[in-house]
Amino acid sequence: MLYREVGQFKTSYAADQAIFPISQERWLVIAALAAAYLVIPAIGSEYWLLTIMVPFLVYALAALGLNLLTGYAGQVSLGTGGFMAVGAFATYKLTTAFPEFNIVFALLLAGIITALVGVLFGFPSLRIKGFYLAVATLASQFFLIWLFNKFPWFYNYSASGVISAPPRAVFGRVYVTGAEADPRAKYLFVLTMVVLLALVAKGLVRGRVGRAWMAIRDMDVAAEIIGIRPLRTKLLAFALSSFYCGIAGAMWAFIYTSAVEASAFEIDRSFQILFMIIIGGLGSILGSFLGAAFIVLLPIFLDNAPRLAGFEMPVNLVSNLQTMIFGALIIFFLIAEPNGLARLGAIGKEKLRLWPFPH
Amino acid sequence: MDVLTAVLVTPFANMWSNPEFVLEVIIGGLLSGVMYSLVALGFVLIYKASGVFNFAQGTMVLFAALTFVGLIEHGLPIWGAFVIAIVVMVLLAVAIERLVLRPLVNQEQIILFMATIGLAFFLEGFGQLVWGGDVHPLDIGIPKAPLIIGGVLVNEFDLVAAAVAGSLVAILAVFFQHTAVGRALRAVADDHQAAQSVGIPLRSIWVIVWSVAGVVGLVAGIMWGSRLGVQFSISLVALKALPVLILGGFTSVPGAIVGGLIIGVGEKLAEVFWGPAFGGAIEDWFAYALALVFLLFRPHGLFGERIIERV
Amino acid sequence: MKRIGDPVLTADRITLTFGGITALNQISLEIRHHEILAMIGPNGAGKTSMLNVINGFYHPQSGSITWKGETRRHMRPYQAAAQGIARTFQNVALFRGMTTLDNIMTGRLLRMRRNFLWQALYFGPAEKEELAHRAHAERIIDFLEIQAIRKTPVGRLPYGLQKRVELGRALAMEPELLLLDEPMAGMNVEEKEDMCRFILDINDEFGTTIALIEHDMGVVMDISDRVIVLDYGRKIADGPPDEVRASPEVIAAYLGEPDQVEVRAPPAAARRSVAM
Amino acid sequence: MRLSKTSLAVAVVVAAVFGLSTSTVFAQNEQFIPRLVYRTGPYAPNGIPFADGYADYLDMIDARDSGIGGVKITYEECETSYNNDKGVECYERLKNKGPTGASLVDPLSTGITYALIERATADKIPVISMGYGRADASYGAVFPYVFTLPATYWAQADAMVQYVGEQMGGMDKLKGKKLGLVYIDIAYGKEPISTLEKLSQKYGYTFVKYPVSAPGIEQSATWLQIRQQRPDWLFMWGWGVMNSTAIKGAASVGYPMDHFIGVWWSGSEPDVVPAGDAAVGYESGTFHGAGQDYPVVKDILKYVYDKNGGHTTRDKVGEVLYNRGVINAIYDLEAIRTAQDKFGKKPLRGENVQWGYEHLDITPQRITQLGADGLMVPIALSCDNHEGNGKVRIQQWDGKHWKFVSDWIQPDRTMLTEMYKESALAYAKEKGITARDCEKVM
Repeated sequence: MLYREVGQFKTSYAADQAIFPISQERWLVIAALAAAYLVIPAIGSEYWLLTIMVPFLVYALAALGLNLLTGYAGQVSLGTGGFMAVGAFATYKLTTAFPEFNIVFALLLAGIITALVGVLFGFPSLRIKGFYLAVATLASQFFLIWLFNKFPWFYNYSASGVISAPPRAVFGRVYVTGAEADPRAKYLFVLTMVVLLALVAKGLVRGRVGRAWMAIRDMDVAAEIIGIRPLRTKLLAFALSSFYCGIAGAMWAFIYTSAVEASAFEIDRSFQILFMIIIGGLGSILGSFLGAAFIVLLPIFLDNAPRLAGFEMPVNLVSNLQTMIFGALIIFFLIAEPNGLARLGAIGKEKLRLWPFPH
Repeated sequence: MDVLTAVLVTPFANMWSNPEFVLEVIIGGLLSGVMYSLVALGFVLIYKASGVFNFAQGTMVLFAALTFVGLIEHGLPIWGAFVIAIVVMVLLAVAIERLVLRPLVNQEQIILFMATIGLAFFLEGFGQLVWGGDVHPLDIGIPKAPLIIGGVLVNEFDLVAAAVAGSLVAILAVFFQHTAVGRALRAVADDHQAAQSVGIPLRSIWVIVWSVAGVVGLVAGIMWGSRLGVQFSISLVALKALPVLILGGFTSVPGAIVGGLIIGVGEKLAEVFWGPAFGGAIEDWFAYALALVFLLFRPHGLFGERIIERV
Repeated sequence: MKRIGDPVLTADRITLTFGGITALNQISLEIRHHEILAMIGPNGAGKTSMLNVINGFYHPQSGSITWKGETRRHMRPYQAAAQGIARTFQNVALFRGMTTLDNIMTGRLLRMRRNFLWQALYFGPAEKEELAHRAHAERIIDFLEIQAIRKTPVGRLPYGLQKRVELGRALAMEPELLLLDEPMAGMNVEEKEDMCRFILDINDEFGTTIALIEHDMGVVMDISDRVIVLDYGRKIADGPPDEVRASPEVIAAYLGEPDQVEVRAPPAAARRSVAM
Repeated sequence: MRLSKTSLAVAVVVAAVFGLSTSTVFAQNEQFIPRLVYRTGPYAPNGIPFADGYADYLDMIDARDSGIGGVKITYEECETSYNNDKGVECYERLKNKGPTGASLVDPLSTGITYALIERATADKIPVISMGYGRADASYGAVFPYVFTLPATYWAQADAMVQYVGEQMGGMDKLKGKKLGLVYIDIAYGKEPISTLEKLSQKYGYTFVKYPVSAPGIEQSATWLQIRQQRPDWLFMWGWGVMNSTAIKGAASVGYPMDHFIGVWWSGSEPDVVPAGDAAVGYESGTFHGAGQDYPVVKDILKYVYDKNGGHTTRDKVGEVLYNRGVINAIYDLEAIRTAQDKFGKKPLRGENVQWGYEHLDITPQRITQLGADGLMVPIALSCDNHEGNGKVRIQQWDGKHWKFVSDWIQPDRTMLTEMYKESALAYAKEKGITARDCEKVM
């Protein structure tokens, strides 16, 4: 009897439209946030915060962005890496050109710049659909990476074309980029950005915009006939998606690795993030996080598993086995639940509601 | 201003001043294109018959090549290694059908696509686990000497590759057009349900298709392998095949060939004559851009079937 | 007795061809304010094509449409929607991934004003707006008696209910002209009766003008104020039900007694034009 | 049912990941070295021999003289697949291991070096980018924890130009000649460009760039251009599959191999073997010898392989990249030894080893003691010189082995020091770093 809607009657549409209509869910989320804000920074080692939590959150944000475009608006894109690169290099140019500029604004501005680029590369989506569009977006991927690699202006004419993050503070002396930044500060900053942006995304997808996207996704012809403008709607999806990816890319470059070259956002990155949303669940905010967890945490775990289990193995053996198991698990999860981990959770919920009665 | 001249004037001036070189570049492009087509073929076969975009094709090429070269290093004669490698690829196809496709039958494209990604990871790890990460030189006695034909340089190896690709396509064409299996394959490609309803066993069809794709992958692997040496990077040739696919259409074998040739010539001309204006190394994104332009006019590729939307 | 007004929509010598096939041939018709107009005719007569022309999905080679006094040559479906023309489809065109409620809410999209920035914040104006429209959607849900399936993904609903939800989505747009393409196809008797009731209620409660396509002659004769008969893309009759029923041409077209109409297999050419 | 199974799987994975801890028990008298290696992925062919050489040398030292100054040397490998973020993960995972934490780190990738420079500086762990990484880090005043010994890409580029001049009988002969650079179009490949451009002004040759888009499996366009423009000499900054492909490309357009010189990462067996006979005559830079007939390498065979140890097969011992791994290990251990002389023969912290590196002085005598005569050249580092004035040599592939074809070449240090300083100070400015005053540091 843990999980019940019974007795929770909605007295207003407002209550029914709330983000988490079921109180248990609400509590679960609050608990998760509390843990993320209080427990993890308290107990997490630097290794944990910087090389597991931060990349996980950044990936989750990028996945979130792609999910808006692919999961909700139904436009498959493989340009994510390229858009992340735009965000990273835009932030770099902004923050080196105007050092007094607060990093938060720099990030948001970079996001907006990325959004514009996204719109630009979104135009073909009016004519091209499905996998053709997916592969077509690769054009933007390759072009953008080439661009940032080729023109020294983007990396301030440094010999090697690598951009590295100058120290920047959110407020006062609280640095979130650069060497002397406290891991906790970095983590909490990323966490806050991601949480806020996730809320925004939630607001978008459950309102008018989200419905328009899903309408286009499910049946673009019918959508047009109830008054949805296809191009506008798709381009809005590209813009917002790119906005998220841009910020993700910027945080990747500035807070996670703190030095990147364009090739850090290579095609593999785009694929990785596409995997995340498919594994996690297309058209699900939660799914973006679950997918990111799967793709980021699982390999790290598999890498360390043998050592933890206490027997030494040559690294190449470990890494090959890891790749194999990872692949096998992807297939296993797809067979278990093709609609992604989020759906898995939903099913679990339904079962819980019925529990202890089977039907 | 000078950017404009560099883009709009200089390239054509260079072309005009040296037509022989242009011809050379075009031929070089055609021959590279053939190598792309070899890889693209595998994608097309599987997509045609099972509607699956097989992300693992590149890894299958690598896996096949590794198996082949590995067997040769264990002292088998080339033909022996070839036969066994084919057997291995067939077994692989059976396993894939049983373990991946069958449980996921009637799922959406994107899910099957994702499954093939899992497959790619698995094969990547497995191949390196069995054969190691070293580079394996592969020489099956294809001559590599440069030939100068009327002042135009052609590489013997590329000619052989072209011949191989050509005959491969010819064989496939015959296979599709004039055999019972081929007819069944085309039926399945047209409409799964209908095909099943007339009693075509979908599963065995899939096994056959994946086997054929595996063999095509093996051939591609051998050609690329004897060019680059068999090593992990071979799996990356898949990226060269994608623009060919969208340009030619996912569902068309001739499309894969023509697409390959167009991409090959296009990217080489761009690299050689326009590259300098942009600081070079533009051929990768140019190939995709080129494909994109074609798509804007033919949203389903040059030879792809177009889907009519009805309300 | 309700009052039928002046024409709201006039189609003037519409001709529409696909390749060699003429789907609509010089068709002129008018839809009058507050009436229920039925379009009948064998499959492939061009009924659906006519609806598609009216809400801008097809663009006729010649002829013009005048809607509320304004004549237009070319327009996109979403413009038609913006001008108050809603429709349902022969084969249900719902958003299968979304719930009944969401599907109906999509019908409100045009009337929602807050842009995505407000949406992003959600709380405040966007929420207020959302709730106002939710209330409207709920009224429609009550009206169509589909409260029970409010939160069910439409993909899981039986055909009859799907048709009802689709009607709901069209209603949510508060259209002035409602185009229904075979609203009762594939329904059993009770479902048909419900649907008839809804159509009549919509017509007099909301005063919506309705043009529908239907094969069931019984239904047509009962509910429609006026009937137009198409055959092979040509208009062969136009008038009150009884009159049309008597028209020899119609009888010829249907080869047989009008009150038990069998749907004939359409000629190949016609079938093609339907498929477009 | 199926659901509960999968959700269980998820639970297990997540739980296990979070249960993952990085602390383990150590013997107290150990010096720990984290090993970032890549034995899988696209660059494995080059990564494997290097990692083997390094590991074998450490094993040999522990077997022969039971560690350095009585302190046992332990190491743990971590697979990066030449992938930057995995490299960062490996570094963070291993940096606190051992009784004193990581003594130093060899990123073994220019990309990873860039990603580690700041972290390692903050953690006070020296980054040893031996013959790769960012050249301007040689200016130790700005990069206290980064070392570029024995020579940087810039130094090598200069040495190559000197070699070419020498081949043509005098630097003045370079005037009006055409020098080409075939490079992989990523950060690493672009390193030498600034130097070669600077030198083109000095010697009056024309400098032509031929970028190849990574990973470099398709180069026909590039080689058609080269055939057309016929540069007199051709340098290559390539990596992995690009190298062998380029050598074949050169052969396919009939470019003279002995005028085609690769960077030292383009001059090892995996680069030439796949090209077969086409590669005969191809040349490359290097900063150490190849082959087995050096006492130190013989010792590895004696103390490791004769005792059925070793990470590879006997015949691979002595390959170029294998020996390079050995050299890297020698440098690291020598630095630790130097530090021990000051801080005592006990496990040392990163900052101690940093001191050891800044005072590293490998004299000819020392090289003899190490049994590395001819294998390596003397170097001496200091606070502001983290490169140590290493020399460069050109080697040639005869189809079986790499053979030296030049003497040791000393790059133009005055010019390079200026370039390092200029670039490093620009970096310092951007980062708001104040350079150390090396007069005060002792």
